[in-house]
Amino acid sequence: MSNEFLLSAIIFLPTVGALVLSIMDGGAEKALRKIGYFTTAATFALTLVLLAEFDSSVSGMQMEVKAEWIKNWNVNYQLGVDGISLTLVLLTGLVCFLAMLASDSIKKDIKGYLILFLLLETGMLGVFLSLDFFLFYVFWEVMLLPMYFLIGIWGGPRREYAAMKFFLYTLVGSVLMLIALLMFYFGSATTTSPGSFDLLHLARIGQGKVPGLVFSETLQMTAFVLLFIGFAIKVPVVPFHTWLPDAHVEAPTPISMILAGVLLKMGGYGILRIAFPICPQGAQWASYVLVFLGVLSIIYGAFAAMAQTDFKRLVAYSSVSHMGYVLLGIAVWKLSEGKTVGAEYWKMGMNGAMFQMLAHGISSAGMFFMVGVIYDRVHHRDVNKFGGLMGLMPLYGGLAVGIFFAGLGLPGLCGFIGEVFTVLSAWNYHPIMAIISASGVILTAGYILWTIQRVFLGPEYKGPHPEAITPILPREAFIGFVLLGFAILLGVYPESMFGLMRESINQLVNDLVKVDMSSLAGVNTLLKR
Amino acid sequence: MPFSSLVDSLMQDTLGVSLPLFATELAICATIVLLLLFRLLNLDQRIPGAVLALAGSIAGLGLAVMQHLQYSQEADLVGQSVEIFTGLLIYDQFTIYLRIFLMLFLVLVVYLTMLGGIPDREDAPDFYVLLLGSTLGMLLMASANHLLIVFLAIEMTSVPSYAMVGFLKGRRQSSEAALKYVVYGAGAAGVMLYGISLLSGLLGTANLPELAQALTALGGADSALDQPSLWTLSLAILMVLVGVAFKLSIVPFHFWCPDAFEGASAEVAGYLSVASKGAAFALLVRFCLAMTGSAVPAGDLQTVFVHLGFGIGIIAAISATFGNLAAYTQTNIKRMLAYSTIAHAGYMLMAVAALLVILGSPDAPDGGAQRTEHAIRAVSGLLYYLVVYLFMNLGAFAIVAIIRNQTFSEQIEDYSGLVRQSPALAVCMLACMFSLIGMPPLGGFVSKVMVFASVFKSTEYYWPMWFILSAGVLNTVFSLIYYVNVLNYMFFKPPREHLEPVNVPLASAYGRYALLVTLPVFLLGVMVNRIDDVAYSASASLKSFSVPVVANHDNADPPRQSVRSTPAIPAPVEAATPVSGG
Amino acid sequence: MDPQTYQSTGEMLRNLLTLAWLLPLAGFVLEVFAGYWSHRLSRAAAYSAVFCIAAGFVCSFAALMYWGHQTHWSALESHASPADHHDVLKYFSGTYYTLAEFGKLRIAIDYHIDSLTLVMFTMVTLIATMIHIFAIGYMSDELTEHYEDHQVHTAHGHFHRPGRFYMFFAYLSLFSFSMLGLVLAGNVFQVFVFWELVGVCSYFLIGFYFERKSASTAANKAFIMNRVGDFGFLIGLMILWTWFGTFQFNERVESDANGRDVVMPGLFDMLRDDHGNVTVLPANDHDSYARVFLADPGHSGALKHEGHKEGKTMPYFLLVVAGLGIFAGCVGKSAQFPLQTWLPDAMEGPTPVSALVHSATMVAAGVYLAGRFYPMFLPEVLLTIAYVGCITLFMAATIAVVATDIKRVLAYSTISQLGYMMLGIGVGGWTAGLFHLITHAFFKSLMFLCSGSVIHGCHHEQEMPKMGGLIRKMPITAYTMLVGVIAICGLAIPGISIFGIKIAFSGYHSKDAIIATAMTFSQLNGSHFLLFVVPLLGAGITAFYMFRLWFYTFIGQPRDHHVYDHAHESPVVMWAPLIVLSFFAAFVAFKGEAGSLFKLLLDTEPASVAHGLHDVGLAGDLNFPSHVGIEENHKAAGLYALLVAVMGTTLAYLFYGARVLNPAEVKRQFAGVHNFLVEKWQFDILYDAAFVRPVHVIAKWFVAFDRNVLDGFLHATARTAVSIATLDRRFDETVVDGLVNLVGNVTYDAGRSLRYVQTGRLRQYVMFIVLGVVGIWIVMRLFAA
Amino acid sequence: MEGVGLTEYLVVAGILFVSGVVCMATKRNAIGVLMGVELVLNGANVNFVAFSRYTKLGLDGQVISLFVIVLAAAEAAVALAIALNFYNNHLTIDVDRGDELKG
Repeated sequence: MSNEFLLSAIIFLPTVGALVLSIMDGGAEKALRKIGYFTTAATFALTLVLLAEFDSSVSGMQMEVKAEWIKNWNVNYQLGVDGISLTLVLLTGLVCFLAMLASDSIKKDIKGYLILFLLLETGMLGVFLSLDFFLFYVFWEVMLLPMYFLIGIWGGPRREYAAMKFFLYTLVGSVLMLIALLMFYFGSATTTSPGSFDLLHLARIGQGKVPGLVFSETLQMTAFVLLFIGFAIKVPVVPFHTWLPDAHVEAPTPISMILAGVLLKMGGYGILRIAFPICPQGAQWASYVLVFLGVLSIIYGAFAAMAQTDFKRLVAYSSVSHMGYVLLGIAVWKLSEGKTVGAEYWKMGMNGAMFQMLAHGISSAGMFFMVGVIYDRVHHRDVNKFGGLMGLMPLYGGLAVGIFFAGLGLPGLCGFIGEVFTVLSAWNYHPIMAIISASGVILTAGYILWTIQRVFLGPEYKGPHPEAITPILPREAFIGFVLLGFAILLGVYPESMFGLMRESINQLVNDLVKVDMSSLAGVNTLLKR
Repeated sequence: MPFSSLVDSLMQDTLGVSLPLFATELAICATIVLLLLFRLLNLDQRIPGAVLALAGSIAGLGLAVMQHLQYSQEADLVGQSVEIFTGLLIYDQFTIYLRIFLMLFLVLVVYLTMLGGIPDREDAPDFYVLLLGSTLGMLLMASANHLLIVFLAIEMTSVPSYAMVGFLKGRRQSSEAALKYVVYGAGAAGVMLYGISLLSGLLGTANLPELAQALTALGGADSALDQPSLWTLSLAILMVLVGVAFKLSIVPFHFWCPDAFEGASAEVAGYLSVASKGAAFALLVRFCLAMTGSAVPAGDLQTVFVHLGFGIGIIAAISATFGNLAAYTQTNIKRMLAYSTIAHAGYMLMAVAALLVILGSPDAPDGGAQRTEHAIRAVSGLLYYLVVYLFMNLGAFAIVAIIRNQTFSEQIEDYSGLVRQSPALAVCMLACMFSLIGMPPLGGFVSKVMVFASVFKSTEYYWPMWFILSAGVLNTVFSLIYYVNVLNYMFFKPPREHLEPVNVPLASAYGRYALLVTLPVFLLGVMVNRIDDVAYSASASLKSFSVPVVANHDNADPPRQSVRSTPAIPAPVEAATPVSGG
Repeated sequence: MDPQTYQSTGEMLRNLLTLAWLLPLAGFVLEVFAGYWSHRLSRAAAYSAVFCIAAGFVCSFAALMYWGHQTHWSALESHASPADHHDVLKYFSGTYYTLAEFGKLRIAIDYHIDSLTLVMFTMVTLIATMIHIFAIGYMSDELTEHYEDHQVHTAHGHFHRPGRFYMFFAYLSLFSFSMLGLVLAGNVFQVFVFWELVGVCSYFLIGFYFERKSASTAANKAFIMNRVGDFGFLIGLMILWTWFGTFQFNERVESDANGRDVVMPGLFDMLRDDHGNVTVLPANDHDSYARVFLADPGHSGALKHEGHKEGKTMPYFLLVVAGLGIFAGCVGKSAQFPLQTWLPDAMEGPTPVSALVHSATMVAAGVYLAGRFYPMFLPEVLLTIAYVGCITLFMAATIAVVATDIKRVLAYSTISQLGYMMLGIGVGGWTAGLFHLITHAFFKSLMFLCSGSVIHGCHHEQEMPKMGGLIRKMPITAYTMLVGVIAICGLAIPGISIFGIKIAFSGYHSKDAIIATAMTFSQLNGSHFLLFVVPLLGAGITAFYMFRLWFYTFIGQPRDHHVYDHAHESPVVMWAPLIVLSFFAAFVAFKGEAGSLFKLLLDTEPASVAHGLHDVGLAGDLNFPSHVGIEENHKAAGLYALLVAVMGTTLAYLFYGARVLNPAEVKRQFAGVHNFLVEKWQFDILYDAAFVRPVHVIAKWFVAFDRNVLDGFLHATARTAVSIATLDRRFDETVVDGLVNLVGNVTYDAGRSLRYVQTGRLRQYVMFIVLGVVGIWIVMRLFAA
Repeated sequence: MEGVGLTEYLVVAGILFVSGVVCMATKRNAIGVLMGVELVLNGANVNFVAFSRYTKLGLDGQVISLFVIVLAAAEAAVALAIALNFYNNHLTIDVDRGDELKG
């Protein structure tokens, strides 16, 4: 398949699946699920084709597609993929396929569920592949609608509140992004050429590569703050995170797998793709605050997780803590007297952050799936009322402990690489912050081991209807093995992912380092002391 | 000028020039007359009034579309505007755009009422006479060029609608609503008329294009008129705007709207909410452009227009916020949609505010070369918003009407569990609601982005417009709550027992109608270019933009408009040779 | 050695050791799924594990022999000081694959083989093989479908579960893989990776009986304690990474992309020049603190410091912090003071685990790392290591005296011996410390296995007061235990040396070396005399409690007839390893310093590291003993140690062995000696417990100190953490969530209040028209004026 | 005195307008309110005629006033019909009683 159709095919294949489903009648549950499996599997296969055709030595965009959409506003249907977005597209393909397999636990009106599921997948893939800010924004919101209904209709007891809260938070974020979008559009308009939404062009302007046209410092700072808040809600960074535990607790298992596996990565991806390249001065000015928020998220998330009694809420807060590393890794941009110091450590931080996103995608999707497996059996999630699962369900126990240890950051599994690389790169930025973030290692070990002890170890099962505890089904075991396998692969041989993303991220860092930061030096030193 | 030559020049002008351009309105008049005749000769047993009305409105739509095609064929006609009926009306692409808008809407409403069956067989002709009469008034509003026509058109629109609101004679609520509506309307009309009288008196002319010259003569050259008369002038302008604000249900003058909508039937409420707003906005744009005129106002008049623009912006923000907040606690769906129309009127008024600020403010960024371009962009955003608004609102009201016909209830709680009974209808309502919020894949988002973009551009002309923009953006978030609340009931709650189920399969007449109305909401979200071009050329052809901006001191010629002189009264048609160029 | 043979030996060694390293991993993968391909009751898993580790031992021993043959056993010729044989390149290093690359920064999985690695490989694989064989017997009662666990009381009586025989061997294989990986590691990052892997294996093994609450809590405690150490380790890593830019130990020549060979400087080469000294620029005006000179990493090796002032400098205190950080990791892993409370609790795990993990290998990893990382430590750090070792050895020894559980005694003795090793390294005796590590591994694992066979014999009875006179029932165990006890106490027959070899077991030589080094160190710098007195005293206490243990369990009348009647000798599969280990425990350090083991270790001692620091330390000039200095004091130190050991032994014999004296009553007579031990205490005369009580009090004080101060600190932090967490959760729910709900409610109330504006009364509406117009008009006037 | 000028007419028109508005706001009887409307419209008429006489508005003013008269009639007719319908349903034309629609 010629590659300019490949990207569009990847994005819209799920939509085609959804259309096919909408035509079929709701009764034939078996056939509906088969089509669901087939579509997600085909999309995942297409992403693998994309991987095969992707040339990892090129740092710029590949397979670019640009077609005119709205003439008067210079909006184009522009797609492209590079190191950063390729890895996330692969992750999306994988997690969606596994979540579809895990969707057998959904029983009521399958047809609506599958249609919304596939639309959600289209939204996510669209966000990762679009290079036009307007198109990015449209896919960003398209992903919002199905998510709202998936939580709202198939969720737990407090689903309306959780769905509404999720919708409100994300809408506030995206409205702020809208203002930034307008700022860039009108900022990039000159008397001769109309404003543009093309992210690459905007990035060149932001980095002062376009002669005669540059974003003023104030514009960069305000735009960065707006964009950061919009993306921080998605990451989630601590002050904006309260929607995550509710959304996770109420969402059905496959949806919370996707929510944790892919949706949280949109925030990080947005910061990497839009906020940093287009507003380098804004990014540098706010880097201190970003690092602080990152570290705060790590510690806050860990403490909050320790205090939870609801198993899913605990894993949700662990996601907040793990995503804190991502923000930390991205923001370690040290500047003194206008020159970047230790750019190599910043590259390491960025690569570590990207890897942490992938690793967290796999480990947290795994953790939620494991919680889901036991929830589908005993229908309660009180951590203190479990126990002895290792004895009753040995294979499930083994897989779950393996995945929880991946979450804990055990070497040889995926969590370790992301965490340690970001922490190692933080020292160059600010030693005290690095030490605090390193202490996160102890807290994480604390609450995860305590959870494992309360849930898996111990003599017998203390919770309600113990007779429902049956050994793990082959389907569930398959999902567990795939996730654990990827966790080990990424842990033992991270080069597989680093190789793909290294060129693009180093290119991004080199571009940002070249941006003249002299005017900012004053503000920065003021802020630091 | 002997009387006979005056008469025959008048006849020549009306027959030769004006009538052919007045084709759509003529078709509507003919239908009205036929309806009344059929009623008189009680022929309506054989041809029901609805079919006749539908035929008439389709004819009108056809004529309007033909005029549009005629315009887009001959390139030189682009931007040409002809004053018909000796200057009372003006005929340009803007008028054609609104004619198509109104006629399309009329066709859809008539078709809806045929399905809905509000006017039963024997008083159908009366209902359609009122309906078409009101639409005729709106067509006049869209092409008003004289203060008399302004007042006449508004009255012609309002009076039939008073009757339509009270059409369900038996119901207490509709009679109460009608009474409130008529008294409020009359009061507002009175105030407006008094304003018009003061305005025409002070400026000495009632012809819209000449208002600008009179104004610049009056204020600009700091002539004898001292400060107090300038203030009476602004009071007069305000009073005139009251009439328009009443039609738009803008905050201080919106009181009639919730009660009238709740009292009236869903079809009439839908009609009022969309059509009158469209025509009123057209009138407001013409009135504002008439006042600012093509020249960049000089002297202290500038501050008046910028402040007027900013004032309108503040009112727009207030009405948007008021509309959104008040809609929170509503239990009746029509009342909620009434507040939603108030909110959307607020959003659209922001575009007008931006227009005024862009045209009026002295310190334009990069020397004002782009000023007309931005003004045109603001108006075209408004026009695009109107089209999307038509389908959104009509879709919502149509679904309310369809459900009312089955469950006889308009309470939001009674909508629970709709998705299980008729999923197609629920999905259509979902599309309308999310478009009203402004979610991207749907038309509402594109239109909102256009309006916010023009308001954003106006912030560069006059920085306080930031408050308006942030209010608009904030309101988008507020509006989420009550729209999604309706969807909560529809999708999440189980169906209520005491109501027999709503079954409107996609294949039924109602289902097809709902689909017909909601499909464009999707299309307008994706295929934006078609309508956007038409809206752009329509707004570019507005009189003040097309007249050469001579007086403009840095004489930046408008980018695309052909320079053309307006035919003086009563020059015969062939004399109006368009001087094409530029 | 010409480069060509160097290349081939390097290849050969790498393959052999990699094979030895990866075999247990293959075993682990095989055994984890043993439940499927083999029946739960079959010993197939055990046999595969034993085969893998035995093959590993054969490979590593072959590698050792091959290495010796290639270097013509040059290491073993006697030579004055290690400095002069520097010319022979003594290590082989290379990379398996790169983990990640960021510009010049590179993290990889690579290997570093020198004689220390070979010795450690052989020791670990040998001991592991023995313990695997022993475990087949010891864990045989897991081979049932319904294993009854006495210590777990569920609702309905004792807890029944199917046996988990194969899982135990899977964990053991995984542990051996990680331990060997740690020893083979070529950079400190890879050490950190396997550091935590070893930690997780100990977590699984301690928590093997995961039904028991105490076992899972102990496992958690062990892992979290290790993680606290790792936190320090991570900080050390961070500093090294930021200032040195590399993790490699030694320099390595790599051919980069386009064929040119690039010198990849290791950590040691950057810090120390060819002669091993560190150049420190004293704190001058423009800089508040002293800075250490580092060779420029990009620079070619040859042109290091000679006159070259160019190259980075880093703050002195930061390098000290880095050293302390890495040492913190060692403290966490080797259960030194203050992170030692987890080791006694780790006895919850089955005895083979205690033998392999918590005595011989894992806990020794801390000492191994301290040894491997030795060149990076500055004098201040070495001094801290010494003092920590000193405190640990004394405290653990006193507590061991009081412990009644046989495994706890051995646990505290392990901590004490580790203290010795740390002290050895701290005072500059690099070879002495590691020498003791090797010997200790043998006799301590021997003693643990003996205690295991005793416990197995007495049906899981661990309390010594219930044992006694078991020598008659379990002669082999008793005598092998005796060999171990003699080795650890360092007893020997002075003066007589049959054809030049002193009659003494390995413990004597290694402990002797440490005490000699400590003696010379305290002579050289007088203010640290304690570093000699305390270990000497410790040697005595060690002898006392070891023989007390031996007499308690094996000699005299049985104290509990029920236990005595049931006691029986363990099967052959258990006592065979005991015999082998006792042989090694006795003769591994054959001929002491002159022996091959000591020489092998001496070969890899970092060149003249100790005196490279002489005028470097800020805390006064510490001069470290040179080998020659130690040689002279060796004889005297040996005599002192022997004297003290003999005293301890006789005391233990008198109280517990011959029981000729009633310990409680006789102890009162020897109040003098004990007074010396507990001088702080006001000695109130209570007839029988006069001197036992003070010792108990100190021990209990230590135990109490452990339990409430340290554990308390741990629980306090946990409690504060939980309270912060609940506060955090409440804060999270009220403030942050509250804020959101507040905004929601405010808008909702605003909405409701707006309803009242719409009164529904027509006249009020009409009034609003005019009021509206006039109002706006007035506002405009005010606004415009 | 030079007779009646433009301002006097405006004053009369103003009085008419104000009284009309006050009547609309205070009258509780629907018919009274409609009378108020008439007063307002006629006030505007007086204005128009005065302006056409005294300013260069010319004939337009008078044409407008003619139209206003016609429209006033039409409006009154419809308003009275609605008031009648209101009476049929509420048996009163007291405007304050019609407040079922509120909130």
